[in-house]
Amino acid sequence: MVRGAPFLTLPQDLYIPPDALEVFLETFEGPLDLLLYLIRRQNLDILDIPIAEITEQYMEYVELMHELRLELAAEYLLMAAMLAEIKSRMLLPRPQEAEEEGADPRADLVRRLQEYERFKQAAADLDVLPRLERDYFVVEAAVPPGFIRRLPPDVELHELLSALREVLARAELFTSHKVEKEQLSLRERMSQVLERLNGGGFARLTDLFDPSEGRPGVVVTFLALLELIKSSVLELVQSESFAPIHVKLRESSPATTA
Amino acid sequence: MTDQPLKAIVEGALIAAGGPLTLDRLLELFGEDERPERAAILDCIRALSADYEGRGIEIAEVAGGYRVQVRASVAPWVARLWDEKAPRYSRALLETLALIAYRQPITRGEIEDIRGVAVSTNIIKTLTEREWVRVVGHRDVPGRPALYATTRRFLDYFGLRSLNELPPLSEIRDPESYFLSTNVAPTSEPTENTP
Amino acid sequence: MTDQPLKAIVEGALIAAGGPLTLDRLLELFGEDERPERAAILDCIRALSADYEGRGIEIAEVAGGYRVQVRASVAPWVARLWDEKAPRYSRALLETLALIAYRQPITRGEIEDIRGVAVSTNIIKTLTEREWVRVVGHRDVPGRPALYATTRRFLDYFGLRSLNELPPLSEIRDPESYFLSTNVAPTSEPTENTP
Repeated sequence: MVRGAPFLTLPQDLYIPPDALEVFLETFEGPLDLLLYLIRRQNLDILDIPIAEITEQYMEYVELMHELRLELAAEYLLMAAMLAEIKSRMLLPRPQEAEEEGADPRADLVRRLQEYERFKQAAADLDVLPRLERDYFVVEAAVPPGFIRRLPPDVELHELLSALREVLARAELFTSHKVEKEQLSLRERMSQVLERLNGGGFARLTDLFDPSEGRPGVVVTFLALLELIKSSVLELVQSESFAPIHVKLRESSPATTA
Repeated sequence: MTDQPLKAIVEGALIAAGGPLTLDRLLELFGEDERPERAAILDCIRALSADYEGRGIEIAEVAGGYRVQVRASVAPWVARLWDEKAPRYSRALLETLALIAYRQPITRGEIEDIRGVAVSTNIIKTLTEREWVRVVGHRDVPGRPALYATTRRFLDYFGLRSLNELPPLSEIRDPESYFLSTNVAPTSEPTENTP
Repeated sequence: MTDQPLKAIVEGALIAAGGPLTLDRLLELFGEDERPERAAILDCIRALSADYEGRGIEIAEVAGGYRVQVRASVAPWVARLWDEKAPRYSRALLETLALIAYRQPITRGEIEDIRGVAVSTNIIKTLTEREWVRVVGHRDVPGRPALYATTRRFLDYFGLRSLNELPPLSEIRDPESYFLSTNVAPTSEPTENTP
């Protein structure tokens, strides 16, 4: 056997030890494979199989398998029946119409044999393709430890909003807490003002306003300052009347360096 | 750009990956601010490929991208690192695999029709476990049989970039035309060989 | 001796081994009739080591023998091949983040008051490390609790130009009423925000 294909030819008159015969017979991948072997062995043209002869030889092998008590797949017997039928049809004079159609009784078998042979060959071709584990080996160098990162998960905005909805709904169950219509620009400005003052020290009140933002911007800043003062985050400092007003974080304890 | 030579990074990645890497995957190794051009990565791969000439490794382009592999010429020695021999596959398995590769998507019944014998469940199991083959759908006929197709891993394993690189199937000669041309006179028993 | 350069075989084996190889193990790759001297193998390893200078890989001598590994200088890029995605964030974290976004600047205590449960230090740490949240000041009450606010990076991540682009609370609490309302008049007074 070479690459799984039966390579032996079985001379008709040669005695073959039953063991070897068994191995030989088992190499067939089914009735089509056996038929192909019989045809190829005699260098016959697959398009013009001498059906009587081939049928006879095929039956000999099937008998042999029987005798050796090889487990004979049903497909072998089915093929035997089909061969017998083709053979009988070949012997009958064919009606004119059938002949015009070119309906050779062997046509279907020939087609199947050819089709099978293509894939038998394709399988052999596949087997000789260079492949991993046999012809090539994957390389895999280790990476020094400690470099592999863990990426933070993605968050969708709607997840954030539904989380908020849930917590607000829950909060209402526990408290009579009332959430007013929020102006987020105000909250954002509060954070921005705090950021400005983060270094500590004083800032002139007037410096916190950006006239280029126009009236609405100035109002928002003003409201943010009021809010921050009210919640004890900021304080206003004026050294004397009419002196510039300064703003600072309450208590000059180190704000944040986080 | 990074402070490390691009080629060294590409080499390290290809050798560590343990399988093929696409250009996209290689590009993803770089932060947005340092990401090189595709062409630059490709240049590195080409340069590495030239560097590896005559050495123990080589770069192969397969369906899954670029892969560093032990060169076939030194593989016989390297293979001795492992106790197990490379797996061998039966003809039945290879024929089934070939049918799926060339005729995909295909049902088990269709494979059996062509091979003329039943396909054992074990074969389908092995092919599926190796991730060479997978179910890609079901044919809309009674029983809704599974349709099998090959995977990228199959291509990678056999060193192919695409199904187009499979060896071509042999030609089929049309029996119809043969019979039509030779059957001018009714043949009694076609024992004699016709040209 | 083999017909393949010894160095190529040693290189192929070291790179494919997936772990360290001893000199003995390397010697075993050769048949008795072709087995090289230990010194010859060692020379190959030294030569390879020199070849790898400035490249993506290096040969390390470890207890188990010699091992090819990715050079530390390119490891930060190569390691991204195995970047892991952390599991999804907890409900608690998302709620905390949402509250900081909508009620900033806000203290941890205020978040806890609204949520009705303690906010774990881990959550604050994760949000800070991700640079979505930071401390912008301290409330001047006993304990001087930190005031948290969202960052520019938070806005960028969610594709917002400003917090104003977040839907108003009223819409979140009751989407239907928001769409029905024709309340256009801006509130002239700062909304009171005592939780």
